[in-house]
Amino acid sequence: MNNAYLYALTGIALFTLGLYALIIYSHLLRKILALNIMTGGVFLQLVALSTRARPLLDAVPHAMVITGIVVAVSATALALALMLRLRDASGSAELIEEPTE
Amino acid sequence: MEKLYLSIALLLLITLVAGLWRVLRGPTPADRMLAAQLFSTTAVACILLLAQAFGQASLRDVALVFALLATVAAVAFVCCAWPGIELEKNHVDD
Amino acid sequence: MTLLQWLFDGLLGVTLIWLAWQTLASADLFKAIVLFIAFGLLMALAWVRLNAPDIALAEAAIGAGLTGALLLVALARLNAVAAKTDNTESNRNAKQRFAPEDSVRTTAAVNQGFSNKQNLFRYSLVLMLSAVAAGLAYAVLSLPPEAPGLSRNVAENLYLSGVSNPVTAVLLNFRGYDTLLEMAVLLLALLGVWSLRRLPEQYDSSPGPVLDMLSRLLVPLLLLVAGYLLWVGARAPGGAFQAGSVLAAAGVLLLLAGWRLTARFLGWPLRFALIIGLAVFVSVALIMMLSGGQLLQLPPAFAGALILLIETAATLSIGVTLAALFYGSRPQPEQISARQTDSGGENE
Amino acid sequence: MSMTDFFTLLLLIAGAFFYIAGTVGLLRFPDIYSRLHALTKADNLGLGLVIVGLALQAESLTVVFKLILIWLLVLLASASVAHLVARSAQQKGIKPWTR
Repeated sequence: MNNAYLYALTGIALFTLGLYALIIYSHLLRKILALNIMTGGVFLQLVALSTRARPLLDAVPHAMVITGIVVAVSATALALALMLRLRDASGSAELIEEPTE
Repeated sequence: MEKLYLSIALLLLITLVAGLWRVLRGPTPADRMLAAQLFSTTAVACILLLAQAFGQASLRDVALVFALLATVAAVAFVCCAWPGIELEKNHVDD
Repeated sequence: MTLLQWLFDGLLGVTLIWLAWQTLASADLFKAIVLFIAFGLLMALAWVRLNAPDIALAEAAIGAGLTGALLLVALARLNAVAAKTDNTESNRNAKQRFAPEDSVRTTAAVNQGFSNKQNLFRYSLVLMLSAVAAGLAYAVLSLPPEAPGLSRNVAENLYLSGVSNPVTAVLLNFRGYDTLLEMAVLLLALLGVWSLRRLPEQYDSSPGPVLDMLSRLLVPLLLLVAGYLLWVGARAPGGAFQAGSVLAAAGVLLLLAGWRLTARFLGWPLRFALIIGLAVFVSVALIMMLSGGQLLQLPPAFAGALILLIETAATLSIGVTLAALFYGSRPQPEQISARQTDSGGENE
Repeated sequence: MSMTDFFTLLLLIAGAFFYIAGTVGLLRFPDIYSRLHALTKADNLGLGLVIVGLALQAESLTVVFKLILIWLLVLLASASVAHLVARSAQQKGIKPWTR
């Protein structure tokens, strides 16, 4: 089952892409999407590497990922609510860097 | 038979990936959403084929949940997201 | 056979990465969200291929359904606020701060002004992240090919747990702490959302006969499937989280179809439904501790029944909490909330 | 290869054909209303054929019922979504494509 490594590498790529977008973009909705993609990458990695535990299925990472998916969705909901509140307060959902000069 | 199931599943995955072009292209938000809705139908068939290929009966429950939840995002789109989005002028593809 | 599997996995992996890239790089936020929904769908396929049907169930319910709906509604609210506050105070403030352009153009201007610095930053970031990715890939590829993990411990003690599905055993018995704290996190997230200022409602007031019919047909089926997943979780993929997310989908569908909770259910019944999962879990844990065991230690004789009890309460709480998170702000008597509590109650 | 296997083969290939036809329709049709055909007709027929093909191989009657239930659910979902999307597209003022 070397396909596990394929999914593990996919997970790394997703994590890195998400991290890049999280740093680069200023719009908060994009940052939230980037965070979700990062978590997807981490989960993929965790489960893909656990499939090396042959012949038994390693249930602990599976359980962790299920918990993680539910936590991720609630965190996303909270982040979206905070984004909307920030939008109400400041008029923009982007983090804008003040010119320093 | 496993070969058959897997090759049909692969074929369906290819049609799904091809359908992504419509999501990228648009032109209206409805087109994108519709294509995403189409993916879930394809994914249901794909999961059922994989369930048969690997003899995992529990995967049919995944297909069932997929079939049930396919509507939620689309309904959310029709109810709330659609009114808030600017419509592009050119909505007909040549 | 193996070639076909390789092709399938390769195509799936490449498409996942490409979709993530397109999601993050697209200029149109709506397009990004739809691509993200497709991403969730393909993630569910990846879980299927990784032999993790439990996760596939959770991802199918949450990743492909609920998260997409959440993001779409948030985008609609964002756009609605943008349209409304175009000439109001907040935007004028923003304009004063970044005069004379609006905020988007300001970003562009800033980008241009600092373009050299920005480019340098970008390149060095790409370089650093490539190094991170390469390091991670090296670490993964140099791992030993076989790793027993905890699978043997789980398998050896499975008969003590009261259920035969190892994932459920881990979630509710062996590592009950995780699940307990996770329920608390859900409630905390809801408290956070509720403590923010109310947002205007963003739903179409006239759903039409088809949507009404659809909700009437689908919601009973969703409740049935939630109950089925809860019950089957003891020996096959399923369980409280999957059932709870399906229940939440029923609540979201009802909210979208225009159903609202009457004031009668908004006080104690709603709070009761939100808290019951955590309450049952904590009280079971405390009773076990007081009767001589340790916290969260379930006696093998009653473990099956106790797990079912905890899971039933947890399903109800998770479903109602997720639906309430979708609704956004705290429901007020004069207007709002899900018909969740009474419909969710039927599930038990 | 037994007779059942042969029929399964035929049905699965026919189903895949309709899926491909649906995707081609999604990609090639000129406007949203005609693209809806791909969603509501071709793909559901494809799924139906795939499900009949798999039901022939099913080990018990319960599995057959579950497969049919899945198909009915997808039919319900895509029919309603197609209607809702078309209705709101019309309300939004998108004109159907004419030659």
